[in-house]
Amino acid sequence: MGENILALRNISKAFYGIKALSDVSIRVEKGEVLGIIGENGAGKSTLMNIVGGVLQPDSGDMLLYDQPYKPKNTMDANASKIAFIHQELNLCNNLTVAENIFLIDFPKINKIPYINKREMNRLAHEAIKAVGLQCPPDTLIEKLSQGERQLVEIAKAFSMDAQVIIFDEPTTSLTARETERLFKIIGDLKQKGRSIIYISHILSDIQKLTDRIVVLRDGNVTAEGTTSSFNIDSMIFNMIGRDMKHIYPERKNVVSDEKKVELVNITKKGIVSNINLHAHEGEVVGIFGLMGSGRTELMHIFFGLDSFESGEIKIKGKLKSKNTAVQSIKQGVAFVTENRREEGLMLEMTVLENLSFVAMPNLASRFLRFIDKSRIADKAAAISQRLRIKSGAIEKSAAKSLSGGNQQKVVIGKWLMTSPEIFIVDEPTRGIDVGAKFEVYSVINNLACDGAAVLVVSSEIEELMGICDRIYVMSRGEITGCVGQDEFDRETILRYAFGQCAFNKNASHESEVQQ
Amino acid sequence: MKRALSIVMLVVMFAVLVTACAPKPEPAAAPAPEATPAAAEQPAAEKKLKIAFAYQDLETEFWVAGHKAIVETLKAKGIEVIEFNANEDANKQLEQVNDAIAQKVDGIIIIPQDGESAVAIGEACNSAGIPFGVFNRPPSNKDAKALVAVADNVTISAKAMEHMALEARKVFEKTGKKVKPLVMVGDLGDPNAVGRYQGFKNVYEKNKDIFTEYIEVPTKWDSNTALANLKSAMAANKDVGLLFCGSDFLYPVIKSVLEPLGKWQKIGDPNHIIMGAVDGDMTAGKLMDEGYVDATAVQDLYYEAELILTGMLEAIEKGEKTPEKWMDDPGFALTQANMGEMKMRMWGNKLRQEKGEL
Amino acid sequence: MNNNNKANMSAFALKLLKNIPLLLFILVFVVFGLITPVFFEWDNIENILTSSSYIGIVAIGMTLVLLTGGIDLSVGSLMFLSASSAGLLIRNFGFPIWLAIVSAIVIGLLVGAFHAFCINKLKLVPFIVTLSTLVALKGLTLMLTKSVAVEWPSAITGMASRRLLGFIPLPVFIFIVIIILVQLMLKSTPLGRHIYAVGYNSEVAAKAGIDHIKIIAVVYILCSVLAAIGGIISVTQLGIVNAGYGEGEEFKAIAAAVLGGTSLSGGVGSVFPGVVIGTLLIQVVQAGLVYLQVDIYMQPIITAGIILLAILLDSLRTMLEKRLERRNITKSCE
Amino acid sequence: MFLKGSPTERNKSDVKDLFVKVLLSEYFIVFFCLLIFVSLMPVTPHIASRANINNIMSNLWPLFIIAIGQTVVLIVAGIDLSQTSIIAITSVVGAAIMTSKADPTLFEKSPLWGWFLTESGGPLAGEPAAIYAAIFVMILIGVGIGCFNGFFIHKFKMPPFMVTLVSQMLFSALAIYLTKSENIIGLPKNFKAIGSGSIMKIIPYSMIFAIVVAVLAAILLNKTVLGKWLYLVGSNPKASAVIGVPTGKVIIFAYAFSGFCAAMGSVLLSARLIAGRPTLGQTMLMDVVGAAVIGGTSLFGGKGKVSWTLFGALFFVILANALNMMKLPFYVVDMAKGIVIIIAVAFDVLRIEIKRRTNVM
Repeated sequence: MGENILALRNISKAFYGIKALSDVSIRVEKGEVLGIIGENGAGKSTLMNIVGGVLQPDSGDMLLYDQPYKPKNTMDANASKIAFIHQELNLCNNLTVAENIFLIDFPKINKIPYINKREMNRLAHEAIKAVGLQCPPDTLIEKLSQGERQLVEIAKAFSMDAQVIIFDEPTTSLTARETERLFKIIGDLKQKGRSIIYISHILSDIQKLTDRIVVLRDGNVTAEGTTSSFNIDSMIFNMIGRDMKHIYPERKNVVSDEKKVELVNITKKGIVSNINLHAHEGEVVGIFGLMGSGRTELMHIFFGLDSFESGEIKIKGKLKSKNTAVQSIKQGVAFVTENRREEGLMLEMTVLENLSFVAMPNLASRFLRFIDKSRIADKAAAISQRLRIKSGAIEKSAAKSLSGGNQQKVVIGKWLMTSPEIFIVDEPTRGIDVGAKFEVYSVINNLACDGAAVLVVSSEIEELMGICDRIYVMSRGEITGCVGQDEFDRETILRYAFGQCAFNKNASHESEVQQ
Repeated sequence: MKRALSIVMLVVMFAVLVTACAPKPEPAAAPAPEATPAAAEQPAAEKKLKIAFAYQDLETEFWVAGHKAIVETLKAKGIEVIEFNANEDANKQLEQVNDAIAQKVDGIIIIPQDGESAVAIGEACNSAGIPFGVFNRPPSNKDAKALVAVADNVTISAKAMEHMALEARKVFEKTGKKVKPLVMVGDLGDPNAVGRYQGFKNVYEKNKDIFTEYIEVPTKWDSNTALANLKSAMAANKDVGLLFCGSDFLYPVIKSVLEPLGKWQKIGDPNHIIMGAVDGDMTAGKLMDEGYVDATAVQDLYYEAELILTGMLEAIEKGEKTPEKWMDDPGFALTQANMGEMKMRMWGNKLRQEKGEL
Repeated sequence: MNNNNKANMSAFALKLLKNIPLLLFILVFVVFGLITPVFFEWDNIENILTSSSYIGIVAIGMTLVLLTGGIDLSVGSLMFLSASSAGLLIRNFGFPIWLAIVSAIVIGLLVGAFHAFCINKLKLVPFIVTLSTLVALKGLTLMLTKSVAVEWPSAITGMASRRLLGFIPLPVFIFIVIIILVQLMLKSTPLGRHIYAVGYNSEVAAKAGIDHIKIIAVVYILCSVLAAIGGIISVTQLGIVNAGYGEGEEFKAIAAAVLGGTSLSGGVGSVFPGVVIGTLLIQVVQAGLVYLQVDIYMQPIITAGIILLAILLDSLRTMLEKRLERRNITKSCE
Repeated sequence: MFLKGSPTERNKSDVKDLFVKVLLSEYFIVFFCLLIFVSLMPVTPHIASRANINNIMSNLWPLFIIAIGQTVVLIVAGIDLSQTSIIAITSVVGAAIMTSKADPTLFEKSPLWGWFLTESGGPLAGEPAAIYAAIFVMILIGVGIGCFNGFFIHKFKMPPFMVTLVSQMLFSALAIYLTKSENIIGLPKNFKAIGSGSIMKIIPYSMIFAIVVAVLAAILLNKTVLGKWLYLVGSNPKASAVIGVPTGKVIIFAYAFSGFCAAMGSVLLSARLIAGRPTLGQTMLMDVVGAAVIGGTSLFGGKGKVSWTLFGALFFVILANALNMMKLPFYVVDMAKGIVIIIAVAFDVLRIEIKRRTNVM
């Protein structure tokens, strides 16, 4: 057993009387990667916020190098060389890379409050070089990709010489290549004797990356041990407290011959070219592609949130006359967007209200379009039951109070209110935990069983292989392959994803796969 | 519970409103309990008169002096004055007068924002049966019965400008060159400003033979705007020979523009610009004494105040509810030519005398 | 190839549009100058600079507040208060001029501190807080002055026409000093960078360890102090403070700041060239219309039109920028 | 509840309970108005007189109507600073249509002179339908300017504050230009009745106007799809676009509605002053926005109610009336007004804070 850097002893924390953590004790050794897993609400974030100084524990204490460690705020934690990289990056997009790295402790000239820019950029350059970020230190953050921004956060941890670095769900918005790079950097950090606390829902990453794992459930540690002592099943068992037979629900849908959707030669200069794709009644069709391959853009075009230059869209055999969202909805298309907080929900409003918005115009009176509140409420209650949305009274609890999985169900539910026949689902399980994922998969499966055509966009190959009947693969704005269920194979799909443009060196260089 | 409580409150409020708005029963039939002592009191004790004074604003010395003249005279007579400042909002003034009517004042004097609002406000006073007086700005028609004491901006401005044109003619005859006039126009939303501008233009049209095209400088009655625009105008037109300004309060601004250009000179100096403005405040008085300013259009503020107050008190005494009388303040132009006889009739000079400056 | 050309052209258009306030400023200036050549004379340029100085100083303060996503509607009333109280202190209490000016600035500081208190501690919306002080400060000043104009000693009005280095009028000099100081503060001090950080997202800034409460306080205090200074600078030119003084200056300052590219939602904006150009643009238009002797009824209509054009072009820039930012996905190799 | 105590303490806690309840009510501002009103009754008994309450009411309606429009715009996360100029320009044009006399010496320089406005008045002078036509045109112009604002805000993604500030400058200048500063008088007698007349001397016409607009707005906001869309666009425009809300049209509608309300307000104000005035309403802006915001409408969108605005407007009107009644020197009136606004808002924030805490428990 290595040397303990950080030890948490009997930490408890309650919010307004509700226990978030009770008597949690964990330790972090020097030079190890400690994985922390658990469902949403298990207390992972609370625990890390306590370590990072954002929250203070109600009871229990922490030891850093065997000295009492009581951070009152982020700055205290930073001063003790503990860095916390949040899931939602904490960067100011209107400032430069260097400024973000030194935001709290600018290098000054002779202690007068005048920033020594040359020194700052030099130090920043060193820090970002160490994490493999290649851009001038005076680049604005808004010009960087998500992955690059994450590297800036790590560089920040570097520059403060952090000994313990906490990563909270770092890969949710990273491309595969960026993820790979992140893992390499984490490996390097470990080599240098830094300790890493790594929180993730992606259990395969945890397995690959960590030395030791702590499993949390309902504010308690339910399991702890070396990574090799766990397998995925035992991790899930400890997380949800029961066995989960399958990660994916059983497929029962029947694919008919009727084409619900057909895209013919859809082209928009610079975005997508010559897209041909179709989906049958009762079919779940996956669309896989690298980050930036144009999958989300294609879905936006299909749904009418963006225009296209040539080609045609047929829905149930009928040509789509006007390419607008309104028209799509009219013809029975639903779009569950990838960013549910920003594009899917009205966080401040109630679940009922969120469920009612899509159907509202349909259920309104023809004259002056008055809303029929009782009909909407009945329908919403039915949907909420059908999807098993866990919330308080739907007319009272705000959408923001729900867990990620339930929020996703609300987003799907609001579309169900109009009983659409074609579903576009973009990254349906991003940032939600294992149990909730299964439920979302089941919902998708059931939709297909009821005869809908479902287009699922995802960057997780396994997920698509688990729930789809057919997978299209996109690369650089084109469809490069289509794989049927019997041919599902990681390698094949990836090969298509790297594109037939592989002869182009640039293309392969820039290609990035998300796992 | 909360909801119920607020609904109850609302119902109560509206009940109060509706009962309050309902036509009042005849006092004889059902005298309100609190009305009895008041009614009994009235004949016994000499009731203190209450007069409401609603003015549009106190932004310049002119209005301050007018306000002071009225308020102090009333107070000296033992009359209670209720003041309202409308901040240049005619509608607000109407609301304030209605407030005053609600307080059952004995008389209402206003300095209206403009003639049209004076009519509307007057009609409100008439129907409430409260004597109504208008000070300084005439109502635009006689629909409302009112005591009116006013001067005509166009006429008095023209009077001052006539003197300036005379001076300009002298210059023209001496040099043979046409004089370039400049006019500083006030806020275009203010009828006084427009009237004064009109007075200038009337005289200008009559004397086109000695004037070149005139320069307009918008001031919006704002010192900073006036400063910036006058500077620009003076830089663009270096040969301005006559300056007419809508109000005396801008003299400090004019001075700070002309002085660095070497054009702030006394009469007689070859660089002197023939200058005149409207109001007749202390600054103007001083500048005329010193010989910088040629003419000032004066509204006889104190005279107007006296006219309106006597009229009002007479009416109240007689028990007239809607007195009607039009009292003209002829106004005059104080010029360098008539300084001897007219000087002390200008209210600015009277103020200076009070202060011991004269 | 065709595609490339197009991309280049939009990049060029973007570059042009990025400097819209500056370009528009130059355009307007040149057009006016071509019509009336006297417009190019130093006298006029000096006039424009002097007239811009006070509102420019106020607009700089406003920019600081806007950078944090707030707003200060009270600057006009505060100018009135500071200028009047300094004048009264000199005239009625025999304060030396410097002390009176310092007192006026202290008054600004107190008002700013009051704003900061209400916004930080009472958690009130800046719009409402400063709206209330807009009304209250005006009342306070009228109470102090009894609505009578306050005259400043001529020694001060003389100051305005004093030239430094033989050609820079004092107000312009102070304006330039403030531009340099605030520019340095914003670009090169931790405080300045923190203002941008808080403006981008105060939660992010707080998580990163910035004391955003302090930043908000500093910004409102600075804005009020600059408004007080602006008030004094303006009176050194006017020599007198009337009761209507300062009305509507808040909108002038906001317009100048926004014309200079400052965003009302915070985090974006600059003092130089930004606000400075914004202020000068408005003054140049105002002066030009007087030079050209445009019908006085038409002048405000034209001014509004030019401002509309400026913000319209700025919006087009943002839209174009967004479009160009979208990555080219399809292969360009074919 | 969190308040426990022995029986002797119960009385105290009941009072406290009531206090908390009043504070927590979303209609808190009504109680605040009532407090001002009642506490002034001993000092200035006139405040509760029939005439004064009539007066308060008649001052309330125009402000209320205009503030309703502002509320709708605030709900879509915008702001409309141009309402005052809409009031001015509609007042001028409406009056020009129905006036029966125009003095040539005053108006001959007006660009309307000759073809629109002549010595015998406007195009519909003396016609019985003139009033209706004038009101119709006023509303048309108000809606038109609102669409102008909405168009620029939606199409070019320009900040509402700036667009409406510019159109405030533009249309105010235009209103003054149209009559060359003069007020237009000679309006039909019936028009005057709208401002000061009443049905059977109980219900003033202006109240009917206001209630009609308020009920329309309330139905719109609460009962119709469009109303919900306004809230959606205000709280999350991106998500609204995805679910098929025509965000552009909704935004334009909000500004058009604001223009409509301003025009309706202009009808009442013009009728009260019996003139078309190019400077009408110029100083109302702060009261209008203030009324909406103090009622509880958020400046950041997605939140607002007609009833809240009614109470906000009531607050401003009662405050002004109370200050007028107290016979204070004019400068104290301004100061007191500013301070009372801050206090009211501070209470409001306190209320929300307490509510949040009790809710969480």
